[in-house]
Formats: sequence, structure tokens, C-alpha cells
Amino acid sequence: MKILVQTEAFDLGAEVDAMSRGRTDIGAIASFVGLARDLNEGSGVQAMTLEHYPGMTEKALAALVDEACSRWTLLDVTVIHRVGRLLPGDPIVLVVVASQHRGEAFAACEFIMDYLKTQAPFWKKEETAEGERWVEARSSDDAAAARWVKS
Amino acid sequence: MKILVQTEAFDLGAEVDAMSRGRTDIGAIASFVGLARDLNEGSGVQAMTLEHYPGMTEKALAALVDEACSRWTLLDVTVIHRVGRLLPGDPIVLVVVASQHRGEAFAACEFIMDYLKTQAPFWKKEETAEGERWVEARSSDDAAAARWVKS
Amino acid sequence: MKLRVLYFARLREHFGVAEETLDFAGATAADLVALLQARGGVWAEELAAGRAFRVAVNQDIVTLDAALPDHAEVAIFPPVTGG
Amino acid sequence: MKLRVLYFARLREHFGVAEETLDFAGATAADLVALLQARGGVWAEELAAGRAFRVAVNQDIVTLDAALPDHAEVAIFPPVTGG
Repeated sequence: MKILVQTEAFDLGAEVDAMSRGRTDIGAIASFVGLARDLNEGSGVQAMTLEHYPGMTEKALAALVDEACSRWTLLDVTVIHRVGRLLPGDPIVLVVVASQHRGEAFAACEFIMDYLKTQAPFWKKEETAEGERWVEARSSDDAAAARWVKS
Repeated sequence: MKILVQTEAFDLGAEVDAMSRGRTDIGAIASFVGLARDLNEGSGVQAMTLEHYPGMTEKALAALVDEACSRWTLLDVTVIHRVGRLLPGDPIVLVVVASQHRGEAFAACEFIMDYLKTQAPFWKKEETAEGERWVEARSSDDAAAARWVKS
Repeated sequence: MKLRVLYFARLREHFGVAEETLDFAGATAADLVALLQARGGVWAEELAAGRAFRVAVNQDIVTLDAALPDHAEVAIFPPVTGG
Repeated sequence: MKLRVLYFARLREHFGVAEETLDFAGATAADLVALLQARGGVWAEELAAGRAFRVAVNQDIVTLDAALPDHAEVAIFPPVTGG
């Protein structure tokens, strides 16, 4: 398991290679990259700054990876989240999940992203032509995370 | 859209970079890599050979990418499937889906893999200590594909 | 009519043939399967009722009641196992 | 008891403070929020009933009835928007 919060860019190919190199038991690697878009809520975004809560962030990410590992049989997980100032097109977050079978890899990867969006202490501030604004939490993200609550 | 059937290895990082480079409208890239495992149905696999139906393969892959594009709003899709002899640990198949939002990217990526498993004319033959054997279709793959049938 | 018939994977190996051209007097995929079954041996065995195989006509998977056009490319193969 | 209180994102900016140490005579997160609301101005406004904010105690998100241990690290912040 690898969890990083960093300002630098990450390398999806290198992370997936590192995860699978020398192993012959992995059948499926699902991955996700979230990128900064130039448009949000209908207006142009020139840049964004990601703030986080050092200490709690790592703890929250570790907790949600642990939760994923308790729900599915996973062989490895990598989560990297960037902080600081990012431009449209820049990658923000990376989640890679390795498993024997694809169903588990897909489900765990999407679960981690959905929980990360609602449970990990990151905040986005966007720079637009009209000035700066803090991004508001989306009800669609709460709904996505709620899908995973065990009934 | 990019669909390839090839003997050579593919490069996940390069495919994702090519898809996102210069674009600022992509918010989410979901990807999947399927790898050859050293174990299947309880016995050791030393190598496998992938056979396909040239012509129909490309047509079937294009049809399922088209179907994915009709179901979700996608910005780009890449599918690469290898054929020929592969060793445990070797990557077999790559699916990359770019969209504005993660829910669509995840759903389309998993849909393409589930349909590919049951609709595209590839066959695997495994080499084991007991000799060669053709891999039998799995009912779990039929069940995975059946999830996507519109009711 | 003339048909080009292709076999893949386990069927190609068991039949010992990858491709053949046939003169065909029937109408449907089921008629072609019956013609091949009548060869006996591995043909009768692999294409018996209840065995899992697929038929594609001009590179689209079809059901056995599908009509076969003249000069069709017909493929017969086991359930697919790619990915 | 003593508390270390942290603010993030919009709250940090509006309050004009990232971190403070408080002497606290209450018991729960709700008591702390009431103490901060009583400062008036942006504090009363941002922490008013019905405003969306989260409280974490020692880096775990809690509900307002959570008890605050001595020397706790308490953080108050808007709903998260990462990813």
C-alpha cells in the first residue's frame, strides 16, 4: 500500500509498473486519474489551489484504503493526491488498485475515489476571471459515496 | 477513439498521456489493464497464447466502444488487446476512458471490459505442466456482461 | 451458393482445418451446422446439440436461424475467452 | 482544559486565523462551537445553525455531541472538495 500527498506531478505508468513488476498473481489493475478542468459550475477556471489538513489527510486516506481492503480481496493499492496550485489539464489525484479479478479492482477503485471526495480533508479554491472562489461540496459526491454504505 | 490488436506490449502511461495532452476539458480518466496470471482454475500456467479472428475482432471492439459512447458522454476511448504468446505477468488488454466526470468514465471502462470478455472473438490457450488447454468461457463473465443489458 | 467457412481455437484444432470453401444448398446457419455434423467424428461431436459454440455471419454473431447470403463468410468457434 | 483549534479553507480565510490555543471550560464540540459563535461577526455567521461545517477531534470527523479530551486537536472546516 502506498499513500502520498505531494505537490509534484505523479506518473501513472510508473506507479502501475512498480505495482506489477515481478508479480504473476495480479490479473487486474484498475486505475483512475482526476484532472483539473478549465470549466466548473459554468465559468472558466484559470487555476486552482488545493489545501489540505496535514496529518489528518494521510490518516483519512489510510482509513479508506483499509476499508477497501476489508471489503474486497486486493493485492495492492496506491493513492496519490496533489496539493498546491494546479492548472487546467494538470492531474490532481491517482488511485491504482490491483486484484486477481477485475470486478474487485473496479469496485475498490471507484469506492476509494467516492470516499476520498467526501471523507478526505482537501479543499479546492478556483481562480476565475471574476476572482477566487472556494469550490462547494457537491450533493452528487455525497450520493456517490452513499451508494457504498452497507445496508 | 483508438482500437488496436497487436502482438507488442502497450504503454499505459503513454496512452493516457496521449489522450489528455493539450486538453483541459477532461476531468476523469479511468483505465484498466488485464494481466496474464500464473494460476487459473487451480493449476499453474507457464504461458498462454491468444488467438483471435482478424477482421471481426476490430469490428466487435469498435461496436462495443460505439455502444459505450451511446450510453455515456465520453471524451475519448482507447482499447488495445494483445494476441500471440504471453507469459505470466504480461499485460494482455488495456482500456482507457476519458470523460468530464468520474462516474461515466468508471462505468464505461467496466462496461467495455465486461462486453469485451463475452463479445470479442479472442481465445486463450494455456500451457501448464499437464499440457495445453483451451480456457473455457466463465459463467461469471456472462453474468458481468448481463448487468449492462437494458431492461 | 458458395460459403467461406472459418474455424477458430479448439474447433480449428479438433477439425484440423482453419478455413474451407463449401458449396451449400441450405438456407440457414442451422442447415450448415447439420451439414457439418453429418461428416461424423469430431464434427458430430463438437457441433452436437447442447455443445457451446457460436456462429458469426460476415463477422457478426448470429443465432442458428439466421439466413446465409451467397458468398457469406461464416465462422464457427467456441465461446470467447479474451481480455 | 486546553484545546488546539485549527481552521481550514474558507473558514481559515474568513476568520483570519489558521490556528489558536484556547482555554476551554465546556465538554463537547457543540460547547466549543457555541463559544466561537459568541465572538460574533464572521464567527457567528459561519458557525450559525444550518451552515455546513465539519468538526474533527484528533483528526477524526465527529458529530457535535462528541466530548473533547484535554489537549485535543480540534479542526473546524467546510465540507471537503478534494479529488
